[in-house]
Amino acid sequence: MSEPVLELSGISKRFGAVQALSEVDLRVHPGEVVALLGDNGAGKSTLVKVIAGVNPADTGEIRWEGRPVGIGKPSDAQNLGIATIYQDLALCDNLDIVANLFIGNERTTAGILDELEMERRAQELLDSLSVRIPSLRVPVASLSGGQRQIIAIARSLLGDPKVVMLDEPTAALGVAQTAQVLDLIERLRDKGLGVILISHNMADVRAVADRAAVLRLGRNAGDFHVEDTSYEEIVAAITGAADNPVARRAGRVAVSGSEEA
Amino acid sequence: MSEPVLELSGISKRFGAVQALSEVDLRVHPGEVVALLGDNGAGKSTLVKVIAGVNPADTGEIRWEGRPVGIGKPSDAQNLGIATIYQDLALCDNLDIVANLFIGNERTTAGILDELEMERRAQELLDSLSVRIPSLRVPVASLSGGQRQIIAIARSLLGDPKVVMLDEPTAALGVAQTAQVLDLIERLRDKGLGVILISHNMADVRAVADRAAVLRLGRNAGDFHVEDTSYEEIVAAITGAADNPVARRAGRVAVSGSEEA
Amino acid sequence: MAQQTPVANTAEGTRDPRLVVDTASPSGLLSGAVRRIRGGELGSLPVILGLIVIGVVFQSLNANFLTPQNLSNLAVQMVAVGLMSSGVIMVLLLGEIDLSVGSVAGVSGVVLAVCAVRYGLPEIVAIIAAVLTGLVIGTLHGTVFAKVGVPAFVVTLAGLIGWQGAQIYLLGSNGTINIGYDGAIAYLTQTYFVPVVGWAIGIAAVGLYFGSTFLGERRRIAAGLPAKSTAEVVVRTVLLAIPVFGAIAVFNQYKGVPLAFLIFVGFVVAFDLMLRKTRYGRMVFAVGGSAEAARRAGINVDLIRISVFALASALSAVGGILMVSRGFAVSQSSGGGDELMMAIAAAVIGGTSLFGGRGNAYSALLGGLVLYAIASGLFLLQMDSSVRFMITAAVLLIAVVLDSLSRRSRKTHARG
Amino acid sequence: MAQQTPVANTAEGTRDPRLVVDTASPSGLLSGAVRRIRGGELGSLPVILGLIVIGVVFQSLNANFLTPQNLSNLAVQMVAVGLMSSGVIMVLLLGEIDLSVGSVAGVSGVVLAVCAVRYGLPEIVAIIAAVLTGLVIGTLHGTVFAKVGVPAFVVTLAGLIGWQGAQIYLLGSNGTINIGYDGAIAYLTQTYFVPVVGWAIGIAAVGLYFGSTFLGERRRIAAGLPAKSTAEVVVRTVLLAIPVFGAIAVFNQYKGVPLAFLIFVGFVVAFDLMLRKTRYGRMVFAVGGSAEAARRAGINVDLIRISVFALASALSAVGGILMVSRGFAVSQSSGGGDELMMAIAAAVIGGTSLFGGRGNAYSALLGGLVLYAIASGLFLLQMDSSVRFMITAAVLLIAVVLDSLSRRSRKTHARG
Amino acid sequence: TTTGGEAAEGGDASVEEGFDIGLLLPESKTARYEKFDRPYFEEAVAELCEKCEVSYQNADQDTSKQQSQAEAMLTEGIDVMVLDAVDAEAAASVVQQAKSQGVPVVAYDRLAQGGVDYYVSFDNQTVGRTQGTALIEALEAEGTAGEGEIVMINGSPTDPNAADFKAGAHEVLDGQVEIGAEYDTADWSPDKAQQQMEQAITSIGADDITGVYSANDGMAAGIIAALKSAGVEDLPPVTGQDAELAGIQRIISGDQYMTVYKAIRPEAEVAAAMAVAAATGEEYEGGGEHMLTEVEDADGNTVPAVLLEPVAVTEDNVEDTVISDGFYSIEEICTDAYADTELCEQADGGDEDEDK
Ligand SMILES: Nc1ncnc2c1ncn2[C@@H]1O[C@H](COP(=O)(O)OP(=O)(O)OP(=O)(O)O)[C@@H](O)[C@H]1O
Ligand SMILES: Nc1ncnc2c1ncn2[C@@H]1O[C@H](COP(=O)(O)OP(=O)(O)OP(=O)(O)O)[C@@H](O)[C@H]1O
Ligand SMILES: O[C@@H]1[C@@H](O)[C@H](O)OC[C@H]1O
Ligand SMILES: [Mg+2]
Ligand SMILES: [Mg+2]
Repeated sequence: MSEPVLELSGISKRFGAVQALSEVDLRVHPGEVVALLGDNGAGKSTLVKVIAGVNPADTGEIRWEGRPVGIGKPSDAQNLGIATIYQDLALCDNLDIVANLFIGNERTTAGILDELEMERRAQELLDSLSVRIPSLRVPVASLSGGQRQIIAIARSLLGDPKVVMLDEPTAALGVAQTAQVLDLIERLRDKGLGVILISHNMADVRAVADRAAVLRLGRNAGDFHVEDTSYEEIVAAITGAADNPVARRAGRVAVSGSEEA
Repeated sequence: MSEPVLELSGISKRFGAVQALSEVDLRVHPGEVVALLGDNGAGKSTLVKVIAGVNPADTGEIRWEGRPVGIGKPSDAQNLGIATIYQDLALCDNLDIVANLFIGNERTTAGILDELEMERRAQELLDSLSVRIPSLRVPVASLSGGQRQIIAIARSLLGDPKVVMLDEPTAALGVAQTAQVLDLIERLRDKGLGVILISHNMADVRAVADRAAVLRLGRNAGDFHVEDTSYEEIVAAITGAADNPVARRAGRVAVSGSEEA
Repeated sequence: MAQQTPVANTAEGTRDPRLVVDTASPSGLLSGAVRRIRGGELGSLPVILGLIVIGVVFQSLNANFLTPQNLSNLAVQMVAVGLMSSGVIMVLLLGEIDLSVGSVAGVSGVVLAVCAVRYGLPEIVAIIAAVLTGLVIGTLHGTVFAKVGVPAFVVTLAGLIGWQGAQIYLLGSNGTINIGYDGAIAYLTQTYFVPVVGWAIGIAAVGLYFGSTFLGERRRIAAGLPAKSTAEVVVRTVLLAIPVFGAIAVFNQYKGVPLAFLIFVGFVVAFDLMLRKTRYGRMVFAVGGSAEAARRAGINVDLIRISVFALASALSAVGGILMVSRGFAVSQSSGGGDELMMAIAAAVIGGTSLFGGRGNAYSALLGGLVLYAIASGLFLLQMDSSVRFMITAAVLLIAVVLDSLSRRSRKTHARG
Repeated sequence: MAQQTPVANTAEGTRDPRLVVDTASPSGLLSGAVRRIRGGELGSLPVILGLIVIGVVFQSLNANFLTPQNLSNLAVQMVAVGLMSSGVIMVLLLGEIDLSVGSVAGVSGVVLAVCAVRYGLPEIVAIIAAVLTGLVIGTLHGTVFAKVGVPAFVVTLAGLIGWQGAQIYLLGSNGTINIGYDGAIAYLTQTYFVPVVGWAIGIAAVGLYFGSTFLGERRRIAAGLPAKSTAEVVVRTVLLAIPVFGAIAVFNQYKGVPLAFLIFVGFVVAFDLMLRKTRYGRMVFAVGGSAEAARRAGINVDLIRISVFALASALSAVGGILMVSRGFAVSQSSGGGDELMMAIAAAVIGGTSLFGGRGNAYSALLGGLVLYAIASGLFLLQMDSSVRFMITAAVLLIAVVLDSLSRRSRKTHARG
Repeated sequence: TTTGGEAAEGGDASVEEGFDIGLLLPESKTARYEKFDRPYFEEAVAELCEKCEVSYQNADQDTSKQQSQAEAMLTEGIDVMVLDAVDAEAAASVVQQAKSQGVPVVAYDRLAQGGVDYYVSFDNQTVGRTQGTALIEALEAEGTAGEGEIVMINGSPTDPNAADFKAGAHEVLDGQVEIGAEYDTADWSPDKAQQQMEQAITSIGADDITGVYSANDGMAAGIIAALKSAGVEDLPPVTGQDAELAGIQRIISGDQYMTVYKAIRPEAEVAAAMAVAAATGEEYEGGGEHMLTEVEDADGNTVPAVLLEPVAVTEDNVEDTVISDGFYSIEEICTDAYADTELCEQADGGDEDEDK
């Protein structure tokens, strides 16, 4: 297999009294979709923020295309070519949709913002994600949860990243938009990008991910090839026990959409 | 069937230039789980907020146990017996978990907050939802997305409601926690409560909902008995067309967890 | 038993069917405006109404209130504080506060006078030195705030006290320095343009507005984006032309358009363009809306913060220069009066939020007009200062009540 | 090809294994404290360190700084502004601001003097009238803010101006009213307790603290909840006892514990308990943290807001009473000096956020001590005002830099 | 507690061993206090008592700050206090505190209540009367008496001295001239004074304003700026107070009519003598031209006092007052901008003569 585009080893991160990550390893190859799985509070978002430079790690090494790099602030990650969609969406509520899409990345002509160009590009992007937004000029504060999510996703596509990290991108999305985002992830993979996908939706994970890395209580708790692994195995790794609420519920409830895969 | 506990008719709501709801009807019977479905921005959360008194309707009627009521502010809804879990979680980031659970509902002895009692009750509740939180005394600002979600859910269980509305309650939850919440919804139904569940996860909806009401662009777009209706039919109602991204994706992708039901 | 409503098969274009659109006809424009007013999207309208109320009330109490002379005086009186207020607005947009504006104006004024009078440097050099003083001070404030993390309130409170000390110290024992009645500094507030120049400036401004708006909307239409109709552009131009030409006509009946006021308006317009049309302005709004989101988007938040504080203090310095120019003197108390309160109040009354991310450059102009019009009217009526204070308070409240009531109807918190 | 790490089978209790726990041993306590300091969770520590630095520096410059007489004076000097600051803290916790504290203190002081001196009412009646004045004013402010929606900044700015007008108006032409050196009002700041009473109060306070904490932790242990160890309770009690007994010892070397200071500390403790231990206090924090979340939880947000403004103005009135008591007089300028700035600055320096939802009642005490200690020290050093201003600014900055640096290391924005 | 009234028994300090004198001044925004009062006082003390130390505080126009400063001084252990009160009436508490510690108090410039031991001053009401009288003289000289209206710009409504100046001026002006507009000026702000003057011009009309009463020089600057900005060529007489350098400069250039010069050196000297006497338990008996009289404070206490005459300074007597007293030197006054005034040209000519 090719060299990993991104490789983390021994990443630890502590918040006050909470050791959120302990000696976590992870690697992503070009053209690979890695699902990062784990229970609530397992440390997934924390790991994403370490990579994105939002909350740099206390210790540990990050290698980018083989060479060690330091990621101390978000622009470091962006300059390497890492695009991130955060779980807490990181939009500016006071700005409108177009402005939010282009924050820190505005198009200008002769020093003046090229609103026309930005609005046109925004319209294209959102159309391609099949989302309906009454007007591109309302502050994002007034958008629905899913609309906000789509804005965040659209934003990451504006640059020309090599690795895209999506932290629960479809959590708030409708069925149509979810399908679009899954298509999108596949397109990104096919273009040779590395993708890190965090999701609690096993169906989505199984649909698009090549590999699944599991975190539990801030530590690595397994690394699976998705195709070879059963749903129950993954859930057991996430919850840390074969006897877990999911299994118990599956035992109780006869038929269920996503659990028989 | 018994008399509906909650019945809405002709609800309309406008935000500035956006007509978010037009003449929407909805009813919920005791012991019934109604799924409220719709695309992003369809108006689901707006409807929930109308019922909860957060953003009262412009026009339309609300009947509670048969008699017309006015819901002008959140405490009106609470007094009727409506508990709400909002999509935008409505937690106070500066307060700790225990304080958030009991906001507006604090336990006191002799005028003094009974922290002991509240902390014990909080611990019980969270244990029953099988969520792991390092300490109950950290500000919720530091919690993970799913942890915050669980706090919001736990809060609604503190009162003694007759109708519970959950706006995308499992969106941020891990597999184990999702299973717990689905169990919880079933327990609520079995206790004779009316439940309104908003979710984009069809598997969850099919697992627990009795009936599904679909909104599209702020209007009623169908009312289904879940058992009798196919996945494709519901998706078509949500997206407004049989030819939609979900169907297209299903056609392209051979195998998929939740889509073959 | 699926009780299904038929799936509508309308050809839905890019327009969302829920969006209520105003037609391009004049009546459509009007009904759109009425709807916006009802919905609380009033913009500057309430403040303008407040100004009209103030004008009518005072004029009915004293016939001199709306004389060209008084209005012309008013326009120059407000300039110094108005400029400080422009700086305050920048800082408020960041969600921070600057308590040092008055002291910075004072110390810069002293630097100006010391350079020009005590050391006899050319006045233009003195002016540059004064502005630089402001710039350096602001950079200092911004750095301590952004890099060390001391709350802006504390940094600028220290500035408020410390720069006042510096001002007294620099003035030395003599207390007041006269700058003389001639020379570049004095002329800043003593110069009035002959009528024709005033009209030329006004026509150029309105024409520029019309031209750029019209062409902009044309380009939007060409790009297939929703755009304002030509009718709307014309109406807006007329709505701009009325106050502009009105003011020029009034000024011309006295001494002409005052240079000082033109400087102020020029700064306001420049800041407005900077805030709305440049990357820098966009970044200021982004940091004010959510510093964390801005940081994650790769914006150098510290740099924005430092630059905004630097700009704010530089503007205060310009305000200080005009303050000295108007009074022909600088003293130990210059800038130490109610300048700070007035500057912040003007910003807030004009519609800039104290909580960051919301506001506009015109607040300084509108809010300053409200405050100085009240003061001017009350001075004309010559009341005991105790009564004057109470009435000022009452008028201040009344002037913003309309705005507040309209804002209340527009709930911004509801989301999701 | 599943490359799986074995699922650990540890018996995980209710404790999260990631939570770093401090052992109950003294060394565990110490290492926990060190860890918290490193992590930036310093609480009031930086301010206390700042105070110590101020004490050492000024004492080394002037041997009179730490004399019982000076410290005793200091304790009484800060009381009036300290009380105003307590009110400001309540308002800041809501995320709002109150600019009227000084004027409200002034007008209440005038009401006090007018009642007691001009109308010869019993002093206790005058005191009640003054407090009621504050209460009514605050209710008015709160109502205009909460119900009409005028920003608190504007409402209280109008208050700042208007109540000063009322103060001058009420005082009439006389300017100043002396209240005499005897009588209830004067005694408020002239009374000092004999040593034994001071000690008794101190012992009672520390004992109460120990008793309630100890029993509280016992109950927690009984309920199976994580609790502080007895060792920690003892250490905390000792840490409280040191300043309390130290202060009493110092006071007793001069005239004894000052009643005025006791009143202030009493208010601070009462407010602390109210904020931390009652539903009302919890609701104030909730509204300050997120008014929308509080509203959705069914809290009557308007009522909380009105009551907080009422309370704040009532506290300002109490501050005004003590201000009059200390000066034996009230004048047109009472409360119109730097009281407002000092009150807000004390709150902020003490660690209360300007942005709502974060802060504590002790800020008024600690912040007030910092400000008045700086002033007192600089008075002892006798400098020109200009130099004094500059040094005040510098010391102010230094006093909060430590706090700011520690806060910086604790990122509160990172979530999710 | 003791109440004010009886003089403190007097100190037992001695000039030989030296002692501490506390000097409390009210504010720093008027130039006089730190430029003149303090140094003159220190010089005078050094003259009378070589080993004495002067502690100095300035209250920045804040009553409670002054009280804290007095407390700090008493902590230091001063033997006598010289108090220029921010608020003479409210200063009773400071006097009270000093006396309860056996420290005698000399009221400086403003008669602090509470039973001080000595008082030296220019009477504030006399200052107002001097200003008023000068204004009327000027009107008569210009032949505009009885015509037009005058504008009165008084000091801060929260400064008790301002009320005294205002009362003194009204005593003279009322009935003699028509007062077209009158304002109290917050903070003695020159900027506010300017705005008020502009409004007065608007409502009265520049031509009808025959004179302006300005309570001090700072405000006179703003008033003159307003007149100049309104295009008034021939300025009406404007009064002032404090003999600020900038005020003197305006006077010699003809923009301002007069200022009230309070000869601070004798005031400081008398205060120093009183302080030394009080501290050493002796009785001050006046000296030279300084007659000891008695005044009564608001509480009815009789206070031995020296009252100095404020002097009206106009263009005509600048040389005989501020210059000959050494208050300002010619060089200080004659900066470039004022080089072509009569006074400076004369002086310049004189210099050149000497050079030759
Ligand atoms: N800024 C912070 N301060 C303190 N603790 C934090 C902070 N950020 C995260 N944590 C803690 O670290 C742990 C991991 O959080 P993280 O957000 O990474 O979880 P997650 O795996 O993304 O969970 P979810 O699936 O619910 O989003 C949690 O216990 C959380 O409380
Ligand atoms: N406070 C508001 N101001 C203006 N527009 C609003 C406001 N709240 C909602 N809207 C608009 O109303 C429409 C419906 O929003 P709503 O939040 O109800 O959607 P939703 O069905 O909950 O979507 P999602 O599944 O994405 O959460 C959206 O177009 C949104 O932009
Ligand atoms: O000398 C004046 C002084 O007495 C007054 O208090 O303040 C203003 C000064 O001009
Ligand atoms: Mg997460
Ligand atoms: Mg929603």
